[in-house]
Amino acid sequence: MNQTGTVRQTMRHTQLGITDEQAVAMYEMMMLARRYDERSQLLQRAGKINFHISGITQEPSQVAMTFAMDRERDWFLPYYRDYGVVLSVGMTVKELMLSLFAKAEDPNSAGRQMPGHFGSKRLRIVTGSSPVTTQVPHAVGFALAAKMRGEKSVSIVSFGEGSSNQGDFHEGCNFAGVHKLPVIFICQNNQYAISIPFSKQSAGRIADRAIGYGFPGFRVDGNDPLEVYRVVKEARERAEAGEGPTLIEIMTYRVTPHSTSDNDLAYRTKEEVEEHKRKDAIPAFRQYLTEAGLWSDEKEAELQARQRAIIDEATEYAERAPFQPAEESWRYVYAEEDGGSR
Amino acid sequence: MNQTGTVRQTMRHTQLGITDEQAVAMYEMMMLARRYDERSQLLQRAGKINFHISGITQEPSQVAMTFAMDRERDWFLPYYRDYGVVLSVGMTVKELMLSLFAKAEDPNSAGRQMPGHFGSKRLRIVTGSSPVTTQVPHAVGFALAAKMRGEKSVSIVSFGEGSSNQGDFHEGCNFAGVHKLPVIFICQNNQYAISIPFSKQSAGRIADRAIGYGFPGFRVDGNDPLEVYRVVKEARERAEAGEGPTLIEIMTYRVTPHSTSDNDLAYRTKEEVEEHKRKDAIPAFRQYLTEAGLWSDEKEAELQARQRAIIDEATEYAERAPFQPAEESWRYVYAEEDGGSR
Amino acid sequence: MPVIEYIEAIRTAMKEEMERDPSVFVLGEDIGLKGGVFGTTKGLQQQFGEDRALDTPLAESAIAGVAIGAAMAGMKPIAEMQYSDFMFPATNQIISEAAKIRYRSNNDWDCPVVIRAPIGGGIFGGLYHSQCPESVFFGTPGLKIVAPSTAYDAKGLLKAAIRDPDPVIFFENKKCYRLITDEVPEDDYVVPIGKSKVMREGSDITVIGYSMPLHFAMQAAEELSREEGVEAHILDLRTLQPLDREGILEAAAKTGKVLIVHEDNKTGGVGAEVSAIIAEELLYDLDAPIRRLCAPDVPAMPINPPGEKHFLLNKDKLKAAMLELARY
Amino acid sequence: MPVIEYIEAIRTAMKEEMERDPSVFVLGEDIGLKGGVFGTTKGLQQQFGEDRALDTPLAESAIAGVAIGAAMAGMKPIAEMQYSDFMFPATNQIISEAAKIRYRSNNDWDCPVVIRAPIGGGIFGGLYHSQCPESVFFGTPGLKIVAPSTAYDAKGLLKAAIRDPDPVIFFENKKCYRLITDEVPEDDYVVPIGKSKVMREGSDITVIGYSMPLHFAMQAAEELSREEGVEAHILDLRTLQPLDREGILEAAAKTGKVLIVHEDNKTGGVGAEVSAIIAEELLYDLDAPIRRLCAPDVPAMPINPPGEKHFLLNKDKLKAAMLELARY
Ligand SMILES: Cc1ncc(C[n+]2csc(CCOP(=O)(O)OP(=O)(O)O)c2C)c(N)n1
Ligand SMILES: Cc1ncc(C[n+]2csc(CCOP(=O)(O)OP(=O)(O)O)c2C)c(N)n1
Ligand SMILES: [Mg+2]
Ligand SMILES: [Mg+2]
Repeated sequence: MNQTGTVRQTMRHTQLGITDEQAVAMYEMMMLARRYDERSQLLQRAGKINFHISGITQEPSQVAMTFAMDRERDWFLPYYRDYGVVLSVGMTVKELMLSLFAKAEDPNSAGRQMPGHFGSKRLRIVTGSSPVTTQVPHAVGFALAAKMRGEKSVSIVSFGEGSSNQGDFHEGCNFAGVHKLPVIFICQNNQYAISIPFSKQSAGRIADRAIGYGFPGFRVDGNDPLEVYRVVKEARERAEAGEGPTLIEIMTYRVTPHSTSDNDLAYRTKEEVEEHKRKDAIPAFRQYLTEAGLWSDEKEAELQARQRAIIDEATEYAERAPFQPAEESWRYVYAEEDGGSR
Repeated sequence: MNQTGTVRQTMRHTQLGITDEQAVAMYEMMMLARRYDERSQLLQRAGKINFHISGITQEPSQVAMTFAMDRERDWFLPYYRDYGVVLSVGMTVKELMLSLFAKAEDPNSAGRQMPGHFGSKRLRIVTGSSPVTTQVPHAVGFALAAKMRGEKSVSIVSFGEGSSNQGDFHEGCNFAGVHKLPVIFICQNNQYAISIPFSKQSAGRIADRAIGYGFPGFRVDGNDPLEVYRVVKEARERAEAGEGPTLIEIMTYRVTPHSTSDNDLAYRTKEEVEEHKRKDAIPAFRQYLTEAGLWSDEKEAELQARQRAIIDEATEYAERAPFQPAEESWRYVYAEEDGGSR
Repeated sequence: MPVIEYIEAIRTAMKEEMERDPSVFVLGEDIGLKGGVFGTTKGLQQQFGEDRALDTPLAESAIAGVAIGAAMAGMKPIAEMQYSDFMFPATNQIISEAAKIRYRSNNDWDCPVVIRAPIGGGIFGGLYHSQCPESVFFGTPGLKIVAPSTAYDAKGLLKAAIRDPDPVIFFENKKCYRLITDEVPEDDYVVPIGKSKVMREGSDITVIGYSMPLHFAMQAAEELSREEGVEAHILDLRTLQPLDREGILEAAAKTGKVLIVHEDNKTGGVGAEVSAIIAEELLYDLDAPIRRLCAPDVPAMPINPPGEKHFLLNKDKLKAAMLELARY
Repeated sequence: MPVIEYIEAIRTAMKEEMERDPSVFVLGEDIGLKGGVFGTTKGLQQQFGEDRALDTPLAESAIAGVAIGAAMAGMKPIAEMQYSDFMFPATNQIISEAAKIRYRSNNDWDCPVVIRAPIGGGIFGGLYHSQCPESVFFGTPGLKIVAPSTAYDAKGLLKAAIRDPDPVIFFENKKCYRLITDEVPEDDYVVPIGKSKVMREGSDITVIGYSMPLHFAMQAAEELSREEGVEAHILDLRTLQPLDREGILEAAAKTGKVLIVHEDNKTGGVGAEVSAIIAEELLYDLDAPIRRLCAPDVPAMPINPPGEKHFLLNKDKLKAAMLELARY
């Protein structure tokens, strides 16, 4: 025990089994996702890229939920705002930038897909598409495979609250419930599906749907990343113990427009957005770390400089990187022997 | 008040606002559905028809739920076991027999569809298909139309517990919940979906799913038709009052094989089936009426004779009736000016 | 006659039909205050209220299924699929239900629903915001399918679709929305479903197609006329289901040399049927093999600019194919 | 060589592949104790346990979607759709996901799933237990589609499908299940995907098709040979996607007179593509227009016997069409 031992024991993260180093790493990851996102917005406004879809305000909970998983063994099925997830799993800013610029070296799709469409077998990030919610049954399939092979992997899948109204949500959850599969369903309820407020998406609480599938459902405040960590960690433990799935509804708020193509003031007020911006979890988490003696203004300055350098370098690299040559565009329709177009 | 007034006032049906005549009519209707069904089974075994799908044990609750509706105004979206529903709405045994024999005069489809695929605009019975659960969003569409036009009609839709695991159940319920539409969702939980027992269909209770959609859900004993009546009646009142949908899970048991093509002893025991046969609600309801002074052995004998005659006549008629001529088979692909095949 | 944008023509058709008939209403994702992600339904909620310009939950099978139910109840719903790429969750409702309601009930019930879905690429939408799903629905009798290439046809065909007693899929081309403008009457008219239109008269080669690629064909035809003296006869199918057999055969017979174009991938596309109709009826009038110029047989177009460009048809690709055919 | 039923061939292929490879498993509705509604999976749960012959909830999108997930995780799932009529709820998973996983990830991920679905009528199944949905999936690159007509091919193609690294739809014909029997080796073999097969050599007319109608063609061919001295050349496509272009062109060139047959309705069917390929490549070798004999363009077949008979192909309809073509 060192000097600060007693202090730390009273800290929430310690109680949750998070080491100081991990707590700091979580903060750095939240910040990295935020800075990457801000840079992407700038690049879009500058006309360097066509399109960006933002995860701002959702990163703290994304990072927390990912840290609660086993990043060596588990399967990740993120959705398009999950920069906090994929960065935490090991995707680099450079890789994200290559995707943003749709360049050949992008590991997600070689610049074939929109940004935000993640995938990396190496990182156990499952390739995703645009039609929402199709990934939910996939996550159940990964969990089924894990169970059949006796592996201890758990799959975790994200989707928005709007997307939870697709049939695939229902069919996937019900399947997982019947077979008690090791899967965690994460609904990131950011109150809007493009222009549609939650009140016009559903008259119930998403978390309550778990009752009808016979497994636990929880609603948790997305601005409290440690609480998100706790709930996901417990869900993972249940999954690993063979106790089946969990549905977690993370309450958050989308402070950006839906994407760079959206004008959100057509359907909500600036005041409403500003109010939620004030609840941003990142400064609060920094404050928490500072009070725990784990963070300081100097560290913050160093971090900002370090992350800016990473992002600058990644941006430059990606901007200059080549596109996939047009002739390569028709490869991989099928496995390579007979692959490509006919 | 007549002499038996006091006795009747203590009777459950009277408390529910069901007149004596209606109570008797309900019984007769249950019996008619049962007898029609038994005859269909015989006809199939005799090789006179190819296929029958039975509703036996589910008729008492089907009749009760239909009597709880407004049969002049409401919309009915039955599923393939709902003989009790369509007879209560006004379809005749002859019409059902014409459908069973796939004859041209069948009002449901002119003998194009399988038996059990109901539809009659005149009777406000909405045409149904075989892929399960597609009728759930349709019922919501009827309710939406009623609301938009300011009509007091309510739509009521049936489906099995297996079918409640289709995406369309979820999407339809959620839509109705958001817009508080006048629709009643009836899950006839007969414990099996072909060979799959309920425990392998879902780990939750179907009724509980309503919670996640923000409207009430009830589980009710299908062998207690008066209780079914009460719950549906109240749901209808809420719907008409603009209070939105209700989900009702009617607990019952399929005592027949799934259809005449199924051998149920491949997946369940005779004992299990026999045990449930003993709980049949029809004798119990007869007993109830007898105790209420509304029924007697003579009436029963008269009823049996009357219904046998109806069924005999319908069978003979349908057996002799012509098929739709082959040349007519391609009509009504589109509205008639350019209808038929190209 | 005022010249308006293709998207404006679609909006106007809806607006006018909603004014004309109280049973017409629009439903879909973000179609209310936002006016749709492309702005196609802009102003409708303001004019007609929340009920008749109904924002729905994010669930395409319900959008189609609820619309089908309402249509059976006597309403005239226009269901918007945000992108045609996202209409696949509604396939079962469209193919098993809408297409078969009249037939299965022996004409007792009908289903006058319109399903609008934007098709086509060229907007850097990538795999899932660019698809042409015509082939998925084309082989299903009971459905009608239209795919206008001009603002005039967009308005006239949408009005015809709304008034049609049967289910109609309206494939509008999102690249056309603001790129294509033409003269559109202010008064009421319909373009009949099932009738193709000669876009350009010519005697050397026949180009048959629908939607956006026809504009490339028109541009190429003008250049070929000027530069090579080649006169292309261009037929806009306008309706894909039912195809206008007579129109197709007449156009093919006109020159004896046929090029079929569409942005949907080649194998199994509408062009195969057009070719098969000609091969069945007109074989001896042909002076060249029937050609098809379509998107490659890959799952969908990539988002990166070289990939997208390589995938899409354009004037130059059309011109080369047309010239080659003329010289055959 | 033992002569076995078509259905037995399918069952045996699954059984042998499950014995060979522990990552192969079957999932679907009623496939366990009941052995499937047709008995196709009978005995598999007894032999391999509940996990590897997995009864699922009644939800086709989940059956496909969970199988796709498991396939990406390295398993080899065989997903059974109880009837092909009921696979439409899974369209989005099949078209948006299975077909595009390899392409969209630039070959990082793959999806070796098999989707089995019984097609075809003639069993008094009516509108929704008789359909041929080939055209819905045919136009989607990234999928492979096979449709065997014999027990030999059923076993060999199913094995090939299970071992294939890409998604394969296996359209088995339910009318063939017990009607079609032929010699099937007891030892391991595969029928390669993408290769057609000449079922009968002939020099007068060419019949190209797949699945059940080919048996009518074979019967008609024997009669025409005996009665009219007409010798039909019959090609079984076996694989619909990718089509065997060389096989098709060779068979068409053989006689110069082509009849294409399938039970799926005519417009937009696989036959249109076959015809278009021939019209594109072989126009000058043809001695007659390319004909197609298919189901009529109605939503689906009626259940009443005259309607069903009127709808379905049979030996006599084939014979008449073949003779007419021979005499052309
Ligand atoms: C099946 C389908 N329909 C429509 C869309 C278009 N779309 C993309 S994102 C989106 C809203 C999603 O809202 P939500 O699920 O709440 O996630 P959020 O964007 O708010 O994080 C819509 C309608 C789509 N991608 N897929
Ligand atoms: C989409 C779809 N998949 C499969 C089937 C085949 N099928 C017909 S009935 C049935 C079981 C239905 O079970 P349930 O919903 O519980 O109703 P029940 O028959 O028990 O009344 C199945 C699988 C179908 N009709 N539709
Ligand atoms: Mg949201
Ligand atoms: Mg059941």
